[in-house]
This record gives sequence, structure tokens and C-alpha cells, in this order.
Amino acid sequence: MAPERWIKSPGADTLPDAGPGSAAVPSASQMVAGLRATSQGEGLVELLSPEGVLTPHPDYPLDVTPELLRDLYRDMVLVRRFDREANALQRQGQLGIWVPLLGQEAAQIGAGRAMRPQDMAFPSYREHGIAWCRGIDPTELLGIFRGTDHSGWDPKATRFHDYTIVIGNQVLNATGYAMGQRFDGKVGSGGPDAENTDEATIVFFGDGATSQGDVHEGMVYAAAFDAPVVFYCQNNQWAISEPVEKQSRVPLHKRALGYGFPGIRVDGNDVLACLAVTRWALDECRSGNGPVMIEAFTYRMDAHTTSDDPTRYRLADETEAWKMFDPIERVRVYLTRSGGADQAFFDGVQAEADELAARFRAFTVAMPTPGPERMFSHVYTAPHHQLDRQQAEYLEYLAGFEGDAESGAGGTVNGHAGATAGGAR
Amino acid sequence: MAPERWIKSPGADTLPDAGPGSAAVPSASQMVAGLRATSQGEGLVELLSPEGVLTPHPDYPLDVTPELLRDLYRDMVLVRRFDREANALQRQGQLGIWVPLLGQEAAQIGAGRAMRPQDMAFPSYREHGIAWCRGIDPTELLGIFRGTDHSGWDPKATRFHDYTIVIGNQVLNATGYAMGQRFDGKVGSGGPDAENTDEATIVFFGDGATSQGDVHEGMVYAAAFDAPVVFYCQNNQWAISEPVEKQSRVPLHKRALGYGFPGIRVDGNDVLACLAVTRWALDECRSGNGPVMIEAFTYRMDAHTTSDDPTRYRLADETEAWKMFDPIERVRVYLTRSGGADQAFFDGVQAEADELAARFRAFTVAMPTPGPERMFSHVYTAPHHQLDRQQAEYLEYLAGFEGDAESGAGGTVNGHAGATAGGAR
Amino acid sequence: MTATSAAPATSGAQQATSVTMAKALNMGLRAAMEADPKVLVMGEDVGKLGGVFRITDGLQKDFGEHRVLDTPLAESGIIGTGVGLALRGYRPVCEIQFDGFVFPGFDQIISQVAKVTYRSQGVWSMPMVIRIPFGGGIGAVEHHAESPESFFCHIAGLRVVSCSTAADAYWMIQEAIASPDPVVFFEPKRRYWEKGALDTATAPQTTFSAAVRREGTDCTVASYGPSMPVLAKAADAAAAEGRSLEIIDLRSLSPLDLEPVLASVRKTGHLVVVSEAPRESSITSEVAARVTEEAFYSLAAPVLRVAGFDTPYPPSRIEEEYLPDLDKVLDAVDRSLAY
Amino acid sequence: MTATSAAPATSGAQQATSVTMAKALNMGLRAAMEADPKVLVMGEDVGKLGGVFRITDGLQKDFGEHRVLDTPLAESGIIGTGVGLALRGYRPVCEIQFDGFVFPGFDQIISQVAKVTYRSQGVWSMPMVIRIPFGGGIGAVEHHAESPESFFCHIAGLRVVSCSTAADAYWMIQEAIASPDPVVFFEPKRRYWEKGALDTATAPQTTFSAAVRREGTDCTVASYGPSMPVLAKAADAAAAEGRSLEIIDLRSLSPLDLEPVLASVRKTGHLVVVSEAPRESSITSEVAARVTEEAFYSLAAPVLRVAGFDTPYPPSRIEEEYLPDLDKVLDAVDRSLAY
Ligand SMILES: Cc1ncc(C[n+]2csc(CCOP(=O)(O)OP(=O)(O)O)c2C)c(N)n1
Ligand SMILES: Cc1ncc(C[n+]2csc(CCOP(=O)(O)OP(=O)(O)O)c2C)c(N)n1
Ligand SMILES: [Mg+2]
Ligand SMILES: [Mg+2]
Repeated sequence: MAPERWIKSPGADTLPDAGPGSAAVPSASQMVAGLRATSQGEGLVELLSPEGVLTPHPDYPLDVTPELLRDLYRDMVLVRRFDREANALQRQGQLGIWVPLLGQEAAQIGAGRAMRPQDMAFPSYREHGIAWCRGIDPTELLGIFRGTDHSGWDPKATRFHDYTIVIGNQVLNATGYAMGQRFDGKVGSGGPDAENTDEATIVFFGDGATSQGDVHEGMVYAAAFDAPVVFYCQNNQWAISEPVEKQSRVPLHKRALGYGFPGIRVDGNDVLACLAVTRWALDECRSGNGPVMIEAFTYRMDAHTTSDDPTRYRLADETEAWKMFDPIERVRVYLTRSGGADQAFFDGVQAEADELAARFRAFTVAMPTPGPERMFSHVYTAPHHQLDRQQAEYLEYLAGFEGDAESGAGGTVNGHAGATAGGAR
Repeated sequence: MAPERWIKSPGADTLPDAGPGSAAVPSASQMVAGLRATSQGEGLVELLSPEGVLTPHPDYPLDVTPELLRDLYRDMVLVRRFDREANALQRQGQLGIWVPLLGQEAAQIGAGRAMRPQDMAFPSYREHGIAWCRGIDPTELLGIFRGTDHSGWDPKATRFHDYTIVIGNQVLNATGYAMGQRFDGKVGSGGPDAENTDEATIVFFGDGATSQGDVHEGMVYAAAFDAPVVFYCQNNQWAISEPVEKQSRVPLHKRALGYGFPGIRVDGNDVLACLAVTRWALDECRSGNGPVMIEAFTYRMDAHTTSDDPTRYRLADETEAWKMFDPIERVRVYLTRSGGADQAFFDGVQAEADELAARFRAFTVAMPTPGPERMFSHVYTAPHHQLDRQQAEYLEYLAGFEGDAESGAGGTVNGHAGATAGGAR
Repeated sequence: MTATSAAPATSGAQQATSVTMAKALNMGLRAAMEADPKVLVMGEDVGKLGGVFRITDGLQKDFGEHRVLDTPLAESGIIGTGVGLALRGYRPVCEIQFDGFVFPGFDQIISQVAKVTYRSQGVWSMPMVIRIPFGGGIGAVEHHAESPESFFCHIAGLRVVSCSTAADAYWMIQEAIASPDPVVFFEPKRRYWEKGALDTATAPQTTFSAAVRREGTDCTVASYGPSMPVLAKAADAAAAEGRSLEIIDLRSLSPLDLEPVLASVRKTGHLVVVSEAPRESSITSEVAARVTEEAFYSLAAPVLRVAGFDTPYPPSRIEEEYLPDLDKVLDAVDRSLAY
Repeated sequence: MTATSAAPATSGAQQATSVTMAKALNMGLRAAMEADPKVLVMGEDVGKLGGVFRITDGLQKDFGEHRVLDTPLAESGIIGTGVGLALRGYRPVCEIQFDGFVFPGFDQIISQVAKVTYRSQGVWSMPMVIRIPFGGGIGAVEHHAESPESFFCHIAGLRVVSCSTAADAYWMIQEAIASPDPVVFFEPKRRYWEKGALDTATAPQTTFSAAVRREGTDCTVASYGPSMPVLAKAADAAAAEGRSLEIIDLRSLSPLDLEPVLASVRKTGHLVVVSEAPRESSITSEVAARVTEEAFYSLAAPVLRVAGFDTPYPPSRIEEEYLPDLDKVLDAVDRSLAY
């Protein structure tokens, strides 16, 4: 048969013709490149349309009850609320940085609620909504962003791994964990209560991450070892300033074809679709048919982080356009129309959100700074004579400052240690 | 639409049931796993069947003249001859190691002869046949394997890069080079003599290499920058002791689907098919429609290297089965049947092969060992005071041995340097 | 090999004619791109965004998308394709977004960037620059405040340098780009916004050499990059206490330019080496070992090190505990002089 | 922290009861796998082939394919999935086929293996062993004879060890597997086939400590792994010349166990450190710097280093030029004593 060919649309090529100035004023078309490159391609799975119309999907059945919708709505509202609060806290200097999830509430709550207690999650650094679903209090996320520590919850007890900042690393770690679930006989056991005892793993990464070697190797290993892992890619169209088309010519879920496992594109702003598809994928893995890849097609409504300035690389038009696909609004509309919730419910959720925000803020400003010994603790699990000695010497050095009015531990004061010859002075 | 699912054939799973002893005696089915995993799947491109029947291919036209066939036959016979000679030389202690290409003559000669002079090639470490096509004398390959140097030809003049031993590295290097060809305006120029001036790059790697992150990133970058590079994977079924199914569930050429460029599987033992498909792919790249992936479906007839012992991991049956697909034999049969060559021709090629082998052997045993200064040369292009000093001091140290009967430069002799206090003795 | 630069690490901070180190790097890149059309800038977000630190600000606008490449998110890809571009005759300047993210590209750096010339017996040169914003002190999250320079100093085939002033930043990046050998270029991100005098008229002979920043007689203190301002402060504080420190900016971390250090040690008999990098098997180990080998009889005390602890980089709220500071340097000087 | 082992580096080579280092490693792995069902072996070709050096020979046959994993050809994958398996409660023993091929896995090692415990404030331990056959002298092609140990000594969160005898190989691999911390385990491939006495009955208290292999009075010579037999020969040759060398096997490269070295230097006043690794910013730099810091007044001469040159590993036909040998060691001893 004739090979599928890839022929560039004439003129699309900006190279090598692109001379100086070519990139001067980004055109709207350049700017919505990310969308263009990926919104083509058939088979986006959607249950609840942006207009709030519910259409069951033959392959991904879901029992849509008012309770379910109210719970998901509440989850999304509360998560968005503390996300916005964190953003504000950073602006006020209370956090060093914040990584907003704004716009990705459905992609995360849908996936998070699809998980069973025995399942394991490996997040990137933006998965505050997944953390919420794993029962982690939002305040436990703050240590990383206030700089008091590198993590803040119990990743073993919550089955929610520490955030991973090095793009792609966690995909291999998750695959290995899933291999272990299989080696433990926790996959496709056919046991009586299998759905509550058999396990699966889900790993979260972005559109940009798909270019990293580690993500590829994770998919290769998962396929080779039939690992029960769901590769959940939140395609929010941007990797900082780079639109997704810089990473791929074709929709990202198609990567799965090259490895021999299913790849599904879901409307990432439709919490019901994300829930239904992720549940299907986790159960496929649980029963031994893993891995599975999911591309949640969504949008990063805010800056990459509070340090980022999106006005330099994307148009307000684009963000405006996406507001019409808001993940929370469509649920609110459906709940209202269908009579699944009344105003009291919405007001109640709002009040709960405000309380959460207040508690979140109060906690932040009161967070203690660890002592110098944190620097040396938990580098190793077993004793380490060299490090113990470095710690002892440093604490002794600090002790030399005591009583020195101007000084504080580790401060860059002018009077220095009396623990040494300098003490003579 | 329903997602393509991956359901393991019941019983195929050896895990976690596989207990001690499971891998005791490799079964034939385990052993031919590599073939099983990849010989399925439609659309293998073949022009000249193992039985020597020629069938033109609609998508990959080729003007098959007797001259062409004789030239390809001669190439394959000569390449196989010096490959066998090198193997023998290693057995006799004249080479430290040899990496045989036995069985892959068609995959390499077909691709090598498809290249135009202006094209660039990035080999792995087994591409002796490509080197031959690039006009490199076989003796120039010997330095690496005798250990007199790390390379041995002019990679710039021959447009055949140095061998790359770290699996996958060269795929990114080739992609970058191809990006440069494009930035230089040498791709799709539409110029008058474009087929002789426009350029393309081809990179060679194995089935095992496809698992490396670098190979993935090479494909990502090539697609992102429309690089004119042909990813030529010689799937010889084995990565040392691991069958290709350890690397992939599906035929390797399908990887291309995930990146949005053509992936073609060709009969790697059919020199005509390899020539036609590679020429097509290079021209696609040359004209701006790159990249393209080719999977040449072939077989490693010998050990991985002269250090390897295949009897530990694969059955003789498997190798025997593949003998029926010999790449040279089918051309000989066709040439004879079609009257494209007479016995004199075959005898002539044989004589030429024996001469080459003799010259190859004579060259090997006479190869000089470089002096110690080679150790320090070409580490940097510009002068480097620290290294210059290390070299000077070492040469001075060696000079201290002169006149010491027992000693030689760098030998582990017992009498030591007189250049120092030790000299007093 | 030695240049004595008058420019003290932080002087001119108040001058009107001064520029930030970030601006000086941007100017240096621009000058190099204007001088040679083969110079490319590539990395993540280096285009429209101008890099997360804006070092490449405006370059894509002025030189085009085929000279300033926003790459896919993969560092092995940045380095590995950069190698291919260099083989093709380009001079790629690869930006690694943060110190902690160079490691996915480590294999390409050690196996190809550093070895291509040696392997080809000189047929290929490898004129690549790998820019790495490094070091701590900016209150960042994990992986954004590391000092990996020692790894690269241990790799034969590479040159490793670090700038500490705006003027050096401007000239050193150009010298790095002009080099036929690969240069790993460490930029002290914490100092990007500090200003320094810049005279673009007169090019120094070389900047890949140690520079004596301040002459002194009692103790030599050597460092590079982010710690140089700390050394300047230490010299002031010590002077106030009647102690004269000689301050040396190593600038070239590999190869080390030791002559100025040795000359200084022969004079002072004391040496303190300062670096944010963890202590074990590091650049500070090398300086201590080499100086001791070559000036053994001149040393009145062992070479003392003020370095990062042998721990991962700590949470930012306590990073001041980890970083070399005025007190730690003066304490080390005291200990050295007390021998 | 100190163990004085009587076993000289090459003694027992002619004994009937002795085993090769390769066999001892295989026996140690087997013992660890029998003792703990959570111990996994994973890597390229470790299954039916038993590894290219046969260190895992027979293990897949006896423990099954789910305890001895032939992995896809990707080192970041070997380490990265190993991390996940460790989080799941397994104790992965990852084999890197040759020293030069660890670098694709370097990012996972430095960013995850070394930091997971610190990041999680001790919730996770990381009981992983990374086995690396290293060093030269086997006449191999490029990337198959390197000594990358110094890189790992510079990474906080890792432990780094190397064995030099069959007995140590047997006990050290088991101690490494039992460690709750990640251990990078360097195996001197050149010595795989040398035999040594092995008594599997009495386990030493620890093997992650320096061992005095031979007592002496004139000069201390310290090394590890592949160079230990060279030191033994040097001690013999020196003895014949009336010079008494004290030979120390460091064994633990990170953390260094310096007490035995310091005690020795206080006695001899002279130290030569030997390693195949390139010299710059290396393990030998660290030993020289630390010993000088801690035994300054005891040293009659600077710590001298016999190390690899600061070049890529040369073509194998001239590798003897590159490697530390008897002459180079004795020459360094002469130079030290001549101070
Ligand atoms: C290995 C590595 N390189 C670079 C970075 C810097 N960086 C942080 S986030 C980011 C973009 C990630 O984009 P994507 O994968 O789409 O995830 P998103 O942030 O959009 O959720 C980059 C380049 C990093 N953290 N790790
Ligand atoms: C990064 C890296 N890891 C491991 C090796 C050791 N090694 C050399 S060849 C080889 C197998 C390669 O198999 P494949 O890619 O199929 O190529 P083939 O040898 O079959 O041509 C391995 C594992 C290497 N050279 N580089
Ligand atoms: Mg994104
Ligand atoms: Mg192969």
C-alpha cells in the first residue's frame, strides 16, 4: 500500500525564507497554533458539551446522578478557589511561586475521582486537583511553594507521589511502580473482589513533556511489561511559551499507536468525560490490558507560573475564546436546568470555598521556617558519618554567633563566629 | 469511536505466574519471539522474492537493469567477504573485536546505493556496507576494531560520520545535521538541478535502539523542524540477547504514526526493495516532505559481536530458517535465470573478493600502533595549557626509561623512571 | 594566561553607564550573531519569550526563527541536535533553562560534545556553547538552584567558564562562541540584575583566565561567579579589621588558570576557596589539591574550602544556611590565619 | 568505620578453594535474592545471557523472569523504573552494561534516586543498587573502559563503593543490597577473572570502610578497585628496594572512610593516591584535599596523584600509557619521598 505522506501546505514553511523581523509581531494564527495543531483529528470524547448538553457515550458509560454532579461541581469550585487564593498569596509575597491549575479543574477532578483508593498517582507539579481527590489538604501543598520544604504530604499513605519537577521523570517512576503492582499479583487477579483489590497507576504530565525521552521510555517499558499504568497527558496547549505544535505535528494521543496500546483524546474541560474515560482506562489496566494513554484536551487559562508573563507569547483572544469552554460553568448550567441543584446548594459551595480560602491563607502566613538541621536530615536513611560531622560542625559554628546581637543563624551579618580564632576579636 | 484495545492472549502472560525454572529451557517459541512479534503486520515492501522472482512495486518504481543487479551483487559479495575476513582476523587475535554485518548486506547496500553524493550518513557501529558505498576503503574501518584509534576515515569528506557506539546518540546528531541542511536552503529549493544539489540525511540504528530516549527525541525534533532525515532502522530481530518483542508490541515502523510522518517496512534482505524505498524516502526529504522512517526487516545471522555467544539465547533453527532468505542468493538466482550474468562474472567477483580479503588481512597485521602523543592529541582544537603540560611531563617521564634495557614506553617494567629521585638508584 | 582586571566584582553598581549582567549577556549574544551568521541560539522558550531570564530577549525578532530556535521540551535533543548543527558548520549556543535540567542532556555532552573531536582525530571541531544559569539565592523551588559545574570540570574535551561581572559576561560569551572547542558557560543567575560598568570598545586579550580582583597580603581568597560579590564584601570587612585579602576570580574553571593563584599563595601563604557547589570531589577539591601540589612549601595552612554542604540543595527558606556568605568566608580566613 | 582486612589484593590466586570475582558477585547476588524475595535484578541481557560478563549467570533460570528482568534498551528506563519498583517495596539491583553507558540514566540517578528520600522527608527510602563494571585494561573499544566514579561521589544522596577482591565482591554486593540508601557499585571488570579466597561463613561487620591491605612505614599508597593489584606489586617492588609501603583499599568512595588513611599518614608522612579516573575535580582531588585539611602538619610532602590523564580514554592499543602502573606508582612514591 502507498505510504501515508506528509506534505507541508505550501507557504506554511517559514524556513529558511523567514528572515529578520519574521517573528516580530506574532500573528493570531501563530498564536493559536497550539489549538490548530491539535483540534483537528476525529474522536474527541465528550459527554457534557460546553453548552451544558449531556450525551451518553457508548464506549464510556457513566451513571450520571445529581449527587455525582454536585460532588464534582463542589470539587472543582473548591480547587479553583484555593488555586486563586494561592496566586494572590504569591502576589502578596507570601509564596515564592505558584503553579496555577486554572482551566484544568475538570481534567484533574475527573481523573482524580476515577481513581480507586488502592490506585497510585504520580503527579507533575500542577496536579493540585488530583491531590485534593487523594485527600491531601490544600495546605499540605504550600511547603513547596513557600520554600519551607520540597514536599509536604505523605506520598505513601495518600498514594499520591511527591510532585516531580524534572519534566518526564515521573513517567518512568510510575511505570516501574505499576510493574511492581503486576509482579505483586495485583493485576488481573480474577479474585472475588478484584475491583477493590486489583490495582492500577496513573501518571500525569503535560503536552511539552511528551517530547522528553523519559516519557517515551516509560511507554516502551509499560508496553514491554504490560504495566497497569494510565499515561494521562493534560494537553493545555502550552509548554510555557511554546504552543503544542512545537512538540508534535499530530494529536498527542496518536503516540500510543506507535507502542501498541490505546490512545484516547477526551474533552479535558468536560469533567464527566474525563471521569468516564479515566475510569475505563484504570479498569483496563487493573484487569491486565494496560497500559492506556489519555490526552485530556484542555487549556492553561493563567500564566505558566506566577513568574511567567503570557502576554509576551499569546493573544488575549485565545484565552478569551477558551473561556466559553469553562469546565465549571457547563456543570452549573446542567445542574440548574436539570434541577439537580438549587441556589442554596450553589451558595453553600461558595461559602465553603470562602472558608477554605480563609483557612488556606491563615495557614500560609503562619508557616514556620525549618531550622538549619533540616538541611542535613533525610539525605540518607541510614547514618552517614561524613554528613553527621558536617552538621555537627555547622551547628557548632552557628553556636559561635549566640549572644552576638546583630546576628542570627546563617544571617549574613558582619560580626562573625567566635567559635574560632575569630572569636578573639 | 471505540478505542483500539490491547488484550493479551490468555496464557501468553508469563507473569506473575512465572516461578523459578520458567526460563530454564528456552522454548523454540520463546526463541523466535523476535520474528513472531514483527513478521505479523501488513505491507512489507518486497521487489525480489527469496525465490528470486521480481515484481515491480507501484509506489517504489525502480529501473532494474542487469548492470544494476550485477553492481549490487558485487557490492554484497565484497562486503560479506571482508566481513568474514575480519571475523577470522579477530579469532586469530589480530582484532580486539569485530561487529559482523552478515545477513544485513542487502539492507545496507540498498540504502547505501540509494544515497546521492551530497547526502550525509550517520552510522551506528555495524554499517560496514554503508561505509563501502560511501567510498571508504574497508581497511579504514580497522583502526576501531584493532584498537589503534576511535575512527579511521574522513567523516567530512566522505559524508559518512564516525561510528557511534552509544546507542541512539547519532539519531539526534543526524537530525541536527539535517536541520542545518534545511537552514542552508538545501531542501525543496526547487532549483534547476535540485536532485543533485538538494540534500538529505540518513541515520542508521537498530531495533533495540528504538527504545532509547534519544531516538524518540530525534523523531520529535525532525518532525518539529521538518528535517530532511531518513530514520533507517535495521530490525535484525535481536539486541544482543533480547528479541525485538522485548522492545515493542507492534512493528517498529508504526512508531512513525505517532509523530506524523511516513513509516515503511521493507524486506531488508531484498536489496532492490531497500534501494527503491530508501531512494523514495531520501527524495521525499530532499524535496521538503521529510522526515521518513524505514524499518528494514532483516536478521543478524552471526553473533552480536565476536565477544558474543548466541547459543545461550537463540536456537540454531531460527538462524537456519533465515538462511532461506539470504540477500545475496536471490540476486544470484535472478541474474542467472534472467541471463543478466554468466559464470565468468560470478567467478570474477569471487576473485575480486579474494584479492580484497588478502589485502585487508595484509593491512591489518601491518597496522602500526600510535605513539603516546596520540593520547593527548585532538582532545581540543585550540591549544590547552593544562593538557600540553600533562603531555610534556609524561613524555619527559617516559624519556627517563631510555637506555633501561628491560623497559619500553609505558610498559609495566620493574625498573622505573630515572627522571626523578628514583634515578639515583 | 593571566589577566589582571581592575573591575571589582560589584563596583559601578551605582554608575549611570552601567548595565546588568543579563543585558550584557544579551548584548554579547547579539554582537556574536551579527558578527557570524552561523551563530544560532537554541533552547526552550528562547524565542518570543526571550528565555525565562530574558537573556535572549529580542533576538528572534531581529534574527529570525531560523537563527533563534524554540526547541521541543527535551534537553538531550537540544544538545544532540546542536552537535549535528555544529558538524554542519553552525555555532550553536544552547540554553539550558536551569542548572538542574542539564542532566537529560548529560549523555550527549559527555559522549558526543566532548569526544567528537578526539574521535575524529581533529577532522571535526565542536564550536558549541552550553549556557547554564546556575547557583542559588533566588528563593526558587527544587532543581532551580544547583551548582553542577564540577561535573563538567571532570569531563575532558570541554572548557568550563563562569562570569561574575557585566563586563566579563559581555566578553566571555563572545570568546566562548568564538572558541572552536565546546564551552560550558555558567551564568550566576542570582547576579543577572546586578549592574556593572561595561566598555564595549576595547576587547580584552582573553577572559578565560584568572583575574586578581583585589590585591592583598595576608590571605588569598579565590572563587568565581555568584560568590565574587561575597568575596568583595569579605575583603572590605577584613580590611576594616586590618586584614588584607587578595581576591581572585578564577573565571576559567577548566582548565584552571592557576598561575595567579600560585603567585598569590607564594605571597600570602594562605588560601581559601569558595564555591556554592557541594564539597565532595568538586572544583574546590581540585583547586586545593593542585595548589598544594604546586606550592606545598609556600602554604602556612592547608587550603580551606567554603563550599556547599554534601546535601541536595535545601528548601529556599533556609538556603542562606547553605550558601557561602560573608561570615563563612571570614571564619575560614580566620581559621587559615590561625594555623 | 575501619576494618583491617588481612586479605591481600591478589593472594590466594593459586588456591584451589578460591573463586573469581565474577563468581563471587554471582554468589553474592544469589544469596541476596534467596534471603529477600523483594530483591530484583534488572538490566540489558541479564536474563538468558547472564549479562555480557555473566555476573547474573543462571539467576533468571532459578528465580524466574519476574525477578530477573531483561529490560528494553534504555538506561534511563532501567534506573527510572527501578525507582518506581523501589517505591513499591522492591530492592532493584540495576546492571549498567558498561561504564560509558550510565549517562543516559544520569538524570534519573541525580534527580530521583539521590533525592527521593530527602524530598519526601524520609517517607521513602531508596534501596537501589546500580552495578557498573568499570575501568580499562581489557582492550575494548570506546566507552567500554571509563572510570566515572567521581561523578557519583559528587552527588549527595548516593553511596559509592568499589570492590577489589573476590571476598569483598561477595560481601559488599550483599551489604549494598541490604542498604536502605542507593549504592552505586563499581566493579573492576579487568579483575573479574582473577581469583581470591572466599570464606562465605563469617560475614564481616562492614565492608563499606577503608581496609589496610599491607602495613608499612615509609609511604602510604591508597586506591580502590582495579588498581589494588598494582599497589600490591608496587609494595613488593618497593620492599625489594628497602622501602616499606602501607597499602590502603578505600573501598567506600563516598562517604570516604579517611580515618585509616589519616592514621597511616600520621605514621608515614607521605601519601600517594591512585585511580584510573581523570584527575580534574575527581575522587583523587577529594582525597588529597581532605587529607591535607586534616593532617596538614603530618605531611612531609604534598599528596601526589597517579591518575588518568585529562583526556578521553585512549584507543586500547595505547591504554597502558594511560593506566596507572607499577612504574608510575613507584615514581610517585620516589617523588614524594624526595620532598
Ligand atoms: C527537564 C526539564 N526541563 C525544563 C524544565 C523547565 N520547565 C518547567 S515547566 C516547563 C514546561 C512544561 O510544559 P508541559 O509539559 O506542557 O506542562 P505544563 O506546564 O503545561 O502543565 C518547562 C520547560 C523542567 N522543569 N524540566
Ligand atoms: C547506551 C548504550 N547502552 C548499551 C550499550 C551496549 N550495547 C551495544 S550494542 C547493544 C544492542 C543493540 O541492539 P540493536 O539496537 O538492535 O542494534 P544491533 O546491534 O542489533 O545492530 C547494546 C545493548 C550501548 N552501546 N549503548
Ligand atoms: Mg502544557
Ligand atoms: Mg538489532
